[in-house]
Amino acid sequence: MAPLLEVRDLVKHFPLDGGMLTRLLPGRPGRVVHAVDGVSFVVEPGETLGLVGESGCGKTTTSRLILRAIEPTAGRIFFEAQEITGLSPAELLPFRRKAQIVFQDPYTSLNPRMTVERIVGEPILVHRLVASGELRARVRTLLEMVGLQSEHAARYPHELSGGQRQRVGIARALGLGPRLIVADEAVSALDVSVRSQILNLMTALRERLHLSYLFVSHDLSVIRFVSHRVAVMYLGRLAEVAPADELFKRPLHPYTQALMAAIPTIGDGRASIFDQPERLLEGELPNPIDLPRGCRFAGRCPFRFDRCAEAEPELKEVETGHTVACYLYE
Amino acid sequence: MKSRDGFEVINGLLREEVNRRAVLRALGWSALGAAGALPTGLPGLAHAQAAKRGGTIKIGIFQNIDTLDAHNTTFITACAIHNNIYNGLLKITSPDGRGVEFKPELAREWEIQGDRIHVFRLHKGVTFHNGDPLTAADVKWNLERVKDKQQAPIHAWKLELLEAIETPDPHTVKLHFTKPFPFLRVAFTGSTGRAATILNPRAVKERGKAYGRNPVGTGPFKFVEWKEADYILLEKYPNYWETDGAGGKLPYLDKVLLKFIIEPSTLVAALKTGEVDGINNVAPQFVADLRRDPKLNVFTAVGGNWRCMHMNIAKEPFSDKNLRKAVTFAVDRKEILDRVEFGEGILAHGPISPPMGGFYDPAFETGRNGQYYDLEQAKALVKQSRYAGGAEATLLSINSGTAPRQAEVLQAQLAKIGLKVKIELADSPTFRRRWLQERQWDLVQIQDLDPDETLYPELHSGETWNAGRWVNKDFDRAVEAARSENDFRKRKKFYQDAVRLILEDAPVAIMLHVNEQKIFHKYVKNFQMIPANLINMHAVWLDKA
Amino acid sequence: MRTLDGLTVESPGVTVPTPAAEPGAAAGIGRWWRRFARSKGAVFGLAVFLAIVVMAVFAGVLAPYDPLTQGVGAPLEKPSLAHWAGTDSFGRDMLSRIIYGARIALIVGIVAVLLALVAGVTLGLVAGYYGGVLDAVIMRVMDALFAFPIIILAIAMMAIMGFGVTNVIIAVGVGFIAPFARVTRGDVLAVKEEPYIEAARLAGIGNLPIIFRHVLPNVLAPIIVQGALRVSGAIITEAGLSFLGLGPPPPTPVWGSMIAEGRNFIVMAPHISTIPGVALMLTVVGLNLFGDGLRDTLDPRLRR
Amino acid sequence: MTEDQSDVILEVRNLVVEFSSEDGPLRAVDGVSFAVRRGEIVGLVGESGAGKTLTSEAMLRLVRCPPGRISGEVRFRGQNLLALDEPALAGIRGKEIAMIFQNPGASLNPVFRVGDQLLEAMRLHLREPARSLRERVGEILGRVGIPSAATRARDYPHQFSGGMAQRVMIGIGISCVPSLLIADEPTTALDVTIQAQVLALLRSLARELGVAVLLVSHDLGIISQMCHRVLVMYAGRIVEEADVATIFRAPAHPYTRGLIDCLPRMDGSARLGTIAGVMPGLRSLPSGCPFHPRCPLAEPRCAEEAPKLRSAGDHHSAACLLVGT
Amino acid sequence: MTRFALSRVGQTVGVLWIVSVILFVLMRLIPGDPVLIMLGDEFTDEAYRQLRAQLGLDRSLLIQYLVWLGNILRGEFGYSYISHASVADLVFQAYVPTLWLVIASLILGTIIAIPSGIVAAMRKDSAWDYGSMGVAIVGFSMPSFWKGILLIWIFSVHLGWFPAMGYVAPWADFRESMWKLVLPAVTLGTFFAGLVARIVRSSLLEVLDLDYIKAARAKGVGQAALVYRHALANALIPVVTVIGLQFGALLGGAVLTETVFTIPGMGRLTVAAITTRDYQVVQAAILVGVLSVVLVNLLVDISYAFLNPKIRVTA
Repeated sequence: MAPLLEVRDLVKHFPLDGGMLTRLLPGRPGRVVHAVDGVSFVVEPGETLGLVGESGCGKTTTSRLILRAIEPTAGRIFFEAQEITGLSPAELLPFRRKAQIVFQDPYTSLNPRMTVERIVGEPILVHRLVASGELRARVRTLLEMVGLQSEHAARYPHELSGGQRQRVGIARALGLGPRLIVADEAVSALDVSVRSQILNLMTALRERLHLSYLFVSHDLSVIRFVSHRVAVMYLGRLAEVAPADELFKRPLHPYTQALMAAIPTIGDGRASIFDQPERLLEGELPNPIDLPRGCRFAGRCPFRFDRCAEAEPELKEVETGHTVACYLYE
Repeated sequence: MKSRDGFEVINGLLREEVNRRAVLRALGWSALGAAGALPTGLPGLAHAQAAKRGGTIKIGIFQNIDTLDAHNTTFITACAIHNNIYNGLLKITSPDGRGVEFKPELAREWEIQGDRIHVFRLHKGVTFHNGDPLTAADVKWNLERVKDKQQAPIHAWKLELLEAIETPDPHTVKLHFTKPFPFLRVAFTGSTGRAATILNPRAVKERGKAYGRNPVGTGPFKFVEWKEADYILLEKYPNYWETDGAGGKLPYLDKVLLKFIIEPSTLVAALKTGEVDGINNVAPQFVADLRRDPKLNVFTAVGGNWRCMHMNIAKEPFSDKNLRKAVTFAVDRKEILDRVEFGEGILAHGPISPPMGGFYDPAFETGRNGQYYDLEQAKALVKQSRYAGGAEATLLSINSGTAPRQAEVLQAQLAKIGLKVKIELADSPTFRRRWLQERQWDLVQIQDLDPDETLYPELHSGETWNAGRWVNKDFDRAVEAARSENDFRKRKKFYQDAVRLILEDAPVAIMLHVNEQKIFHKYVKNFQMIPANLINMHAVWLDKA
Repeated sequence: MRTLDGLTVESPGVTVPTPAAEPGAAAGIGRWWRRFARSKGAVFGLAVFLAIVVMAVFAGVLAPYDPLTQGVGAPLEKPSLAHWAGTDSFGRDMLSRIIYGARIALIVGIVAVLLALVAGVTLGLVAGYYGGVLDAVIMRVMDALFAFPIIILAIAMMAIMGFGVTNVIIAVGVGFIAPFARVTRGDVLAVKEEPYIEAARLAGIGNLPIIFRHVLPNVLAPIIVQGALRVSGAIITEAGLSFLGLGPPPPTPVWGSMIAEGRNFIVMAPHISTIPGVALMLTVVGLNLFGDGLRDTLDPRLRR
Repeated sequence: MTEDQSDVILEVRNLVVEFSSEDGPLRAVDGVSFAVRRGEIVGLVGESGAGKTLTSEAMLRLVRCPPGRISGEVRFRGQNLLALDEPALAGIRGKEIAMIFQNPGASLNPVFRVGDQLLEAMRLHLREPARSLRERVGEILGRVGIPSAATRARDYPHQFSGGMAQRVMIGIGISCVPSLLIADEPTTALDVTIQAQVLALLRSLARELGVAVLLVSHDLGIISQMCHRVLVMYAGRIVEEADVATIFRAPAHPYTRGLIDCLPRMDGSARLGTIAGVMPGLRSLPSGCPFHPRCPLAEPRCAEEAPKLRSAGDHHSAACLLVGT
Repeated sequence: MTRFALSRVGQTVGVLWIVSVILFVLMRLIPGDPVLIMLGDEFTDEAYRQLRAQLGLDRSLLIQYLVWLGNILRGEFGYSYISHASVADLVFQAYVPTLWLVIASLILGTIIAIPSGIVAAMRKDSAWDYGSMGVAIVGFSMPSFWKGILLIWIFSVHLGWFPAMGYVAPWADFRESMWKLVLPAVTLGTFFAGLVARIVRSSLLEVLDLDYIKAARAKGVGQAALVYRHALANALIPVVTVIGLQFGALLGGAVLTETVFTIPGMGRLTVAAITTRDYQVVQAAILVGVLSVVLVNLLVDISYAFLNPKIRVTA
């Protein structure tokens, strides 16, 4: 069975902005931000792929690239075996129905001047999925599916709580009958008690509707909870991809290991991870404009050796389904 | 020759004289022969009080001017300033502050041989501000410059009839004309006439285009500086040739500062605060108050003008003579004088104003011989016209001065005879275009100078300025005859015929003769009112501590 | 394909209570009003604005005399019982002229601003939304337009089109396009980045519907505020034009023209310029305070 | 208890923060009482809107009044901070009680150099020659882990990453060696690895300098790893207080229990616990126990009686009618 | 910083070019032409055609534009059609008084606006706030010509405190110059002050609400230092932009103020030239006026960048 989504060598470089005159200045080659720098992965039908990484690692850019919200600098994207890179906006319409997004911030992802009914109904109308007379019923159904009542249909976003808004966002995405939902930090802005409601809802929806998720998050515990497989991203590249259980049991990449070590889990109140600074990662993310040669992580890596500075390690499968981009495993 | 001289739009005496041409008047006042032998000294110095010398006078001028090249200005206010810098072969004087006379200025003698040869004998010892002596050659050079369309495109027509210039000796100029030229006395004044204003040839040649900002003349004051839109500063020329009655040197003043103040309320404020010593015209709203001010002398005189409203005969509805006549009766001149000019002027019943001396028909004073206000008759005439049920008309007006106010009054007055008037305002260039080129108006407000120079170009058929397209062959013949007739009595007859024809056919509604004002603080002494809009500082002095 | 219909997804939790305030549209206005009413200035501004509107709408009923009829009183009469605001130099009733003047002031102000708003907002939307060369070209033209002092631009426009209320409106309107375009573009740039715009795009909604349904409603509040503040600017600009002799032709009762005309009567009859001047000032003050109130309550980013 | 009492450096009694609104006064913080002892790290945990931040800011009167109104007592060294005049309070702020905020990037004044902002804090409170203070700037910046501190002191805030800016804020906070540092969600805006660095720094500094910390956070994991004692807030009240081991092992209040259940476990259990609904808004606080509409154990009396904190064991109290019965 | 400045300069050049096009087209759209004025009373159709040809006004608009643009770029502004004076001289002479007026109004306005804006913000909703903001609104609610005329009649004619009109160059007689500048600067400056005071107030209020002010308070910074050191430094950054943007409005306001007070400046020159269709003068005067507006905006942008370390240090 073909993967639902396949991404090959996706690259996105953002040019640093400058006026017309500055571009004419001699001796200034166009500097770029290496937001995504050669990323490949697949998402299978019914699967949740967790994409985890810290801010600035390119995970959000990746999610936008997949949806053709921004144009990749290089690389190809296949959806249901059809290449979608290079399609015109009109040709993209069928794809738009099948791949939808849920955003991080429930406060800004809903048009504040529209009622819930219009927010949810508009995409359905645009794609002419139902006769306009049936729209109302369809919207009600969708709202019920995400745990809202029909009375919410007439409300404006600011009259809803954060969790309710995120439900509306999910309903909007579901309205088109998608196969893939890109959830971009979809629960990061929510409070703990609400977050668990939404996570439960999303898992339930996935099972019932046989959806696939590309679940983008910085929060490892959330990723752990929702994902079948997890891809760890660092500075525009994938560091490690593995089934969730496997990854959390046996993280291979030093970055993954450090990431996990840094998570404050509920302990027994005696020993604190913060009392062992030697276990914590040093330094900060390097500037994605002037990247060091070799492994991007080498500068912060406790295990770095000579080779790391020479060339960028490629993702290699070290066990079935578990790939890692690190020279330690070659 | 097509003389369009003496033409003036209403903004003229509305004290905003953009582009107005000069004053020309009182042709009938002095007989030709009288001109020759007048004394050159300035009048009025036989006062008890001796003149104090020195000081600077500041005069608020209501309008910016264009240039100090006298041969190329189109602004009448400029002429008033020029007259302090230059002399002409002739000058305008006014013995009583009301009427005007034309007298020789730089010419010691002015002799007319036959009807086409004028001989001017120049004063000796006259020098330009740069020291050059004045000679007949200079005069010749100046007249030739004016005659040259390239150099003085605006006034060249005035000397079109000038055939030859002889300079038999350094102080004699002999001019040959192709026809009798009664207009000469007007054209040759140093102020508004401009055709024989004498510029320094060397300065003109040296300075080229910049001359208009660096004039050199023979007048009582020499040019010092000109700050655009701000002021012009003149300074006493110590070697000025004229003397006062007692043989004292002129002028008395050290400096004359002409300050341009175009906002009427500020002009009055500046006069009241003493920031200027005098002003050269004012919005009529202020005059009554200024007259009451004990610190001020207000000189006013009716100008040689007639304010009127032309009707477009080429178009409906004023192709109808009865309607035109109705309009002339519907205009309540008294109301216009009171509401628009606040009494500053007199009612006009015909085109010739009372100061016009010999041309003026006293019977007009009663109104019954000319146009006058009679609403009942106006209504009756409307009934006889094709527009008994009412008509609509556009009134074209310039947007400055009191013109819009007059338009408002006219609108209300004409409404009483069922004429619905729409007022259209325009600034000066647009006004001229609409009026003269496009001719898309029914009524237009004009202020004209006296008839000798306006009747012909404005009402003679086919003339450019006859924008209302009135055609009357008898009228044409009358004004044509008057133009080349030196004999005053015959000219008067021709003009009276012309006026009669105007009144009969009513191409124009005549309304007012308006005042011009000069207002000075009382310490400004010996100012001579010459109602040709002149502000001569030749003999003025300041009685200040 | 699986249908969504008929599926029930377990609602987590028993019910999903909604947060505290649940105002409908009407309650929204009520709340807005309570916020608005907290500022005395804003309420005063609104009152003045409403008074002007009432004067404008019911001028025919309120004005004691015909504003154009000359000689309803003696000329230049001081305020009296018969003529509350005196008479002008043609004996017209000043109060009636001021009441009718409100109508013209409002028409000039509102129509000019609407004109500028429609043009400016359209340009700003296009520039901000599409960006790139289009943006650069539009905005440079706007910069150029903006660099012309409005009064100079208006003088030139009036000279081109001739004098009249309509032309004053067009002249002032053109002068105000650039500020609207700038404000709109700035807000569009911000709104364009909002996730709900991206959501719409990713739902396959076209650019035009996005611009009109999603972008425009969300940039409208500051534009309305800007509009309210500009109305007064338009009225003042008209007054300036009248002063330079470029106002609507007489006998149209326009406040600016009345002040300008009255300035020559400052000695004879000061009330002729003072009374319309005060009317104009009150209106402008009112509109500004009202605009401030609107800004404080409508435009959350500027809320203080 | 008496020894404990002597150790108390700050005691909050019945703190109330109200806001006037169109609908009458809204109580955002409702009768909060607690104490902080020397050198201890106290966690204040709760979801957004619980009143954590207001509580911490009200203690130093940083809440804008009006529209706010603060009442109750905040006793610090025998003085009631809420009764002090502004200059006296300013002398305590930053010197005795320092505070760091959630958004480190926005907490530094963008137009002043970072070093100067640190220097300003010391100049306000320390009577030392400017020169020695200036030297201390580099020292402190180095101590909070800013590489090449002397050079960085001359940089502007926008040249600092969030993590670095928060280190600067911590540096400013400890520059006068206060007795208490209030840290309001200090790492919420930061990435996990940076968060770990900053928290580790905070913990080590607190221990080293003997500074007590009131750590405000919504993250139970952070609270668990950082604090000695925990206060759980809900709808403007403290609903449970216990030492850190107790609260996670044996939470007494149903809300605390629910919160812990909501957390995804790293062991990958299939379903998350949830708490139904959302925290009530200030305008629609329910009667009785504010948690009762969401409480799985709610009884009719919960809607009538507002529970006070009551003992649920050693150094453990909870505001629930069901506790101890 | 350099990059930023360069790109702004590039934009400015583009704007100026567009300005020249708008200006030229606008002027030629106005009915009536200088020929009508120049001919004065000597109007005949033939003379009209002749003079038009002489001035090159009969050529196509594009050619006329290119000729003009070429001349301007070579620094040749030509001679006035009406007064025959050098356009460059006219414009330069008029520029100085206007500049003085605008600068004096800017300074006066700023001196009034900043303290009253601060007071209003500090005592928000107090009588101080209402009072100063009320005065501020009145300041820009009066049509400036009317304000000017009232000032003249009250302070010059009736009280005799200040001169009613005129302009004296400051280097000619400084005292007199300043004395004469008082009323015009008050007229224009109060308009400007009203605007700026309101912006100072709202900007300051906005800044006072920001996190770093709270953080500074938490550090123990006293109220005065908080406002004057921490808040004001930031609040004035947008005010600088507004002041720059208002430069254009001030130039526009100068048109009326100059007319009322008889100041021989750009406004009077421009209006007079428009009413005589003196294309050469209008085009040069407006171009120079707009050029100054654009340059001031450029300077403000750059100084904004300078005041704001975020742009200064990174860009």
